[in-house]
Amino acid sequence: MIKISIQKKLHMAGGDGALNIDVELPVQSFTALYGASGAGKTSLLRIIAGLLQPEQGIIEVNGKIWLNTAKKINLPPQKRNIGLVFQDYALFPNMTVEENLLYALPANANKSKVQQLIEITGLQNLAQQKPQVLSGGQKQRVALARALVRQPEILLLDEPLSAVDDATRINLQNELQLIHQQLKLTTVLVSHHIPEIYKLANRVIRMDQGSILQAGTPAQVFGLHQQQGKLILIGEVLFADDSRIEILAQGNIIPIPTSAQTHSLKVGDKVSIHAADLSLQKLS
Amino acid sequence: MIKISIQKKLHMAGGDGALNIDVELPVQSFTALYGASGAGKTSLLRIIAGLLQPEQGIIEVNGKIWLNTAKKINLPPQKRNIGLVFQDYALFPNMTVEENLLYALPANANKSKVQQLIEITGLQNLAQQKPQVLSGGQKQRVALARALVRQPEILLLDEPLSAVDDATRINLQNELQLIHQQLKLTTVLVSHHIPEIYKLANRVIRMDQGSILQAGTPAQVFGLHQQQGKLILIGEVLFADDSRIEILAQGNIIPIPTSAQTHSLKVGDKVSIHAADLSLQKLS
Amino acid sequence: QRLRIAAAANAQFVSQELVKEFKQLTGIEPELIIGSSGKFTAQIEQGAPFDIFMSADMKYPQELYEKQLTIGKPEVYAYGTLVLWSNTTIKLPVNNLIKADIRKIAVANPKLAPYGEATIQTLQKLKLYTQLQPKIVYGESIAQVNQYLLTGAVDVAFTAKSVVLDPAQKDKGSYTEIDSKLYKPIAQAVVILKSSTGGNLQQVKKFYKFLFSAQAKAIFKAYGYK
Amino acid sequence: MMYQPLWLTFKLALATTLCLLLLGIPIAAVLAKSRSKLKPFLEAIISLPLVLPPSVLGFYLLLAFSPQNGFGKMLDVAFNIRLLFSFSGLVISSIIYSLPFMVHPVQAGLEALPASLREASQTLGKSSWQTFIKVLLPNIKPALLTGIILTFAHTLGEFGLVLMIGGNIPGVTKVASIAIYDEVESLNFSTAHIYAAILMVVSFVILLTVYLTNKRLNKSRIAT
Amino acid sequence: MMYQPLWLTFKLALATTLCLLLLGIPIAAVLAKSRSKLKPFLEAIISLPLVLPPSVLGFYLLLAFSPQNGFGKMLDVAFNIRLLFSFSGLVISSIIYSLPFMVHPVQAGLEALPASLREASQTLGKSSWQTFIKVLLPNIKPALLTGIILTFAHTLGEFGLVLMIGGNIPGVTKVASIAIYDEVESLNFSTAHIYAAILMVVSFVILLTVYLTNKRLNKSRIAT
Ligand SMILES: Nc1ncnc2c1ncn2[C@@H]1O[C@H](COP(=O)(O)OP(=O)(O)OP(=O)(O)O)[C@@H](O)[C@H]1O
Ligand SMILES: Nc1ncnc2c1ncn2[C@@H]1O[C@H](COP(=O)(O)OP(=O)(O)OP(=O)(O)O)[C@@H](O)[C@H]1O
Ligand code: MOO
Ligand SMILES: [Mg+2]
Ligand SMILES: [Mg+2]
Repeated sequence: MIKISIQKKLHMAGGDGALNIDVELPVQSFTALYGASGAGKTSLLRIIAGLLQPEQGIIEVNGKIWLNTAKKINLPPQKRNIGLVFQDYALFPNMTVEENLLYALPANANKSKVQQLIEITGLQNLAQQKPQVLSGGQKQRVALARALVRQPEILLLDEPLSAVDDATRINLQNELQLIHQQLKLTTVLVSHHIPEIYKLANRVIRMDQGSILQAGTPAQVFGLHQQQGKLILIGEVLFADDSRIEILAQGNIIPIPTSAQTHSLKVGDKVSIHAADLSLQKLS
Repeated sequence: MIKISIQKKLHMAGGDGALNIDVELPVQSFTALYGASGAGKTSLLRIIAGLLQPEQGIIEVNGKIWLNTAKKINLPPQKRNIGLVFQDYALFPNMTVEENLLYALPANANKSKVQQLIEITGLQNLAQQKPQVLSGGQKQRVALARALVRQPEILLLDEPLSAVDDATRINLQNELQLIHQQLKLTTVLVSHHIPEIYKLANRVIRMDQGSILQAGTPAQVFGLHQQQGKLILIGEVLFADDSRIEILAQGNIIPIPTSAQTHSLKVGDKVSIHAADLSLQKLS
Repeated sequence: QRLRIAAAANAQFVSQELVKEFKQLTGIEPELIIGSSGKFTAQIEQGAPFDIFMSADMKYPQELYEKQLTIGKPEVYAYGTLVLWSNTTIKLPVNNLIKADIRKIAVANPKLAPYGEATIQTLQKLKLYTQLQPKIVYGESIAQVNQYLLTGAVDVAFTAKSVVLDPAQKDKGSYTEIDSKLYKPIAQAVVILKSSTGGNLQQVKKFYKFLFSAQAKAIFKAYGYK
Repeated sequence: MMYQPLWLTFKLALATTLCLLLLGIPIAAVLAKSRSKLKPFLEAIISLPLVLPPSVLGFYLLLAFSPQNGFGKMLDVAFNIRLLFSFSGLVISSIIYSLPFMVHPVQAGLEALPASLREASQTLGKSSWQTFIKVLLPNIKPALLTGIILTFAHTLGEFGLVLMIGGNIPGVTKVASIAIYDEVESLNFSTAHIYAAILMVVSFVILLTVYLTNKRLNKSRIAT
Repeated sequence: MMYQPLWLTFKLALATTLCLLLLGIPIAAVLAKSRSKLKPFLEAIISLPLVLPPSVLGFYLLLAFSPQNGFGKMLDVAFNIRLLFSFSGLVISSIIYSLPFMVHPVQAGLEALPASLREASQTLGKSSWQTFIKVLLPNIKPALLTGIILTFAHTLGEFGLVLMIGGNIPGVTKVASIAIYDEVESLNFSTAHIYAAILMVVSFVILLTVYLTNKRLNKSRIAT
């Protein structure tokens, strides 16, 4: 169990604010941090990692105390057993992929760990490359592998997938899921992407202005669930004449015959589209 | 009529490439440039503005020749009657909003033009402010107003709305539409946002790797039109058991009772959801 | 424009006294610029705006005269005396310089300063030069040599008698006069420079004349010149 | 009398800074805009006074200014101007000596401005000159300030060059750095102390101003 | 004989550069990391030699090194070391004189590194020392190169300080910049020409290297 209870003054966009967090993360849970830009997500990760000092608070990880401001305990980042994947990856440009991983290896540890992680993340062919020549997705894998070399108790991921294209994103999500399960990690992921959170996390913490707004399963927090067998989309009228109305709804242009009921709709009106009679078809 | 026919070598991500464009823009048309990052959209705007020189080509605007490499004609940006709104707005930090607009006024022109544009763009209360204190949306309006002071023949907009939040975006789109019509401009807009293009543009040019892939109306180019009265969404299976299947489709989680037909679907499968029986309801 | 006198560094204190006296007599206050004779000669050849050049020897003024940069021939205004100045109160014979507790000896640059040239002649005559060479540091002129001694940078310095006789330096250390047979006589000559042909040639000539007057002679004598 | 060298130093620094404003800004503008292959050569030439011994520069200026040689002779014959041992000569050599201290910050400031500012002004129909005066210059004020302050301070510290081509003439070329040297040689250590302390304090205050300003503006740096 | 001053100058520049590598890098590291209010004061002190007249610095060093006064006396009595008129004395004063030329580029290079590199190393369990040696330093090579080259070149150009505390001793303290001065004042212009030309060419080539490298690396700047 990881207990976090901290307070930290932050310089927020609209004047000074404070980060005020009180949560417990179960061991081997996969928690997503969600919230608007500036909500304090990165700050929270940095406080857990020991890179940022809260004014007041306690962090306790599986019985060990990492931080207790009252008792003046504050382990430096080096002594906290965490793996942090930075948003910009922070790979060391002077080292090859393999050297990046070897650097992370504790002095007397077995080098086979590095080989193993290179294989898990599929980096065999890139091991001797410098980070500059890697694509975004490849860099992300190296950063992940490097963070795992120390066998961390907590894996912290700061928007690791925001810079990659859709196809890569799906791939990396799958890998992340696999690694989280295989290595029995406790993972905290910052993400802006609701589908991603649904897919990966079993808990979401929704933050706003430094505070926790909501916490629970993705379904509880986002409530995107539609009624069973029904679908409601929100859209805007793009075109309307006597015979048909075109609605723009989430990237689709949906033409609907004009009825007596919808006769009065004008371009720019906001509407909800209700669909019943849903059927599914598998795409190959 | 604006004729553009140019070739320009570009340093593309995957080695050297070339911009190879041949289009005509009708007077008072609203054209959108759409395409992946690095496709050459900004480069094309800069070539029209005279900020970038193509190796070869012709630009002819309403009978006047702006560029003809064969005849060694190349009007400098100053002599091309264009209004360019930069992605970063490029407001002059040392001048107030009003001064930014006054700076754009030709030497002997009437100052009432500036007052008029300040009113059209609703900047009356901000006229004496420096750009630093403005919000993204406000900056965008100033940039737009400034670009219009010279009464340009062509208005070029480079992703002007990518930095503003959704509410502001809708507002500015409406303003843009109004101004385009009122001032009878020929407008070229770079945008990544398909609904925006549908809303504003009557023509789309879809670019890839420096070439035109497709050109036509938004409907022709994007083909997002659904069949009348029907709706097909593409999604991914998030959950599946004997009783229900949950599909994640464009931000919605849609639960559908499991049927014999859908029994074999697994988490991660891609599916299409078909809906019929659509009805509309106006939102207040 | 004021009368400008370029005076060799050995004469820096005596010429201050001369200027004071001259001002009392005539009301004219010349400006004094101090440096090595060699450096002044180089500067004058490049057109430096000095009116009178009081050198530390005959050679440099003669060179300027031959290049037709002077009005009239150089004339000797005084004969200088070389002394060995030390930091301590004990008078030091030159021969003692070889002792180990004398670590640094300051000498004016013989290329630029006649007193430096005279020093080297002395040491060579005494067959001490090769032996003392590792201890010698060179000053740009007699002035820098004095500075090195008074800041304690060196233990002893070869300088002009006129320096150690200056009232301000009198009780600082002690000095030994060098036997005048050991070096060529330091015949210090003065010339009026052509670059002075502005409006004040009258004043220039007045000062030049004053240098050879009885009052000036007395002052030179007080400062140990012959 | 005692304050004459300080006043002269101040006058020299002021004249040099003013001249370098007029000369350095255009040079910086050209360098900032240039994409030429010759740019590194020009930059190296402008930085030369930063690393060249003052005695080397002094020697070449001596030759150039000497009324016996080409340029100096021409000046002497045609205009009756002699630059050696004159205040104007010091100003000219200080301009050369302090050139990099004006050009570097201004060039860095101009290069740091987003290209879109210049381009926006162009698309608004404004000439390069209008763009430079009304848009670019007003937006590099911290860099200009750094350039002005450093040029001024660096000229206060000029010594070797003045020693070689100044001739130590009171009220004309005997600046404070030379006066210190002179006072030390005349064994007036107490006067030397006063000059040295004044120069030390002034230099320190000037640098502190630059660093405090730069910290506040969080912009351009002093050197490199 | 003629090449002795040049060789001495080269030796002095080399020794100074090596010492400043050891001294300047830690200072730059401390300044780059510091968020202290005292930082601008420290920066101003380190930049002082950039603007202080060499005669002021020289005067104070003369007093400090003199075996009659405090520090110099202590060295003399305790270790039998005299810094005045010695090569070691020149090295020490060159270190002070060229300090900003090493500290500024290295500090700028360190400050330009993304903070995440240091933090990543920390979260990987590495000490500050390991982080500095294995991660930070190897990633500011262009800045280090600039610092080394500028320090070297600037020491080649030292003049006023050596004039005041060197004593012009052939083979010990008579460096090339002093030799030129000497030859010019002795009216041996032809010898002066040779020295000056060599120093000029060497300085120019060094600066050109910096600018060509910097252009290629498109990074750190020479001054400001
Ligand atoms: N060391 C600090 N001290 C005080 N305030 C800070 C500190 N670091 C960041 N802040 C402020 O805290 C606020 C929250 O920043 P944070 O980076 O945690 O947001 P975020 O939720 O990660 O946003 P984003 O989604 O944009 O990354 C910001 O307003 C920021 O300016
Ligand atoms: N002056 C130039 N000369 C040669 N190539 C250039 C020049 N300017 C940009 N490029 C290259 O041209 C390519 C297209 O760039 P451009 O900025 O036009 O893309 P874009 O379509 O606007 O992309 P984005 O959506 O990211 O803004 C890029 O690979 C860029 O590196
Ligand atoms: O007075 Mo001199 O010219 O230094 O020997
Ligand atoms: Mg963040
Ligand atoms: Mg673009």
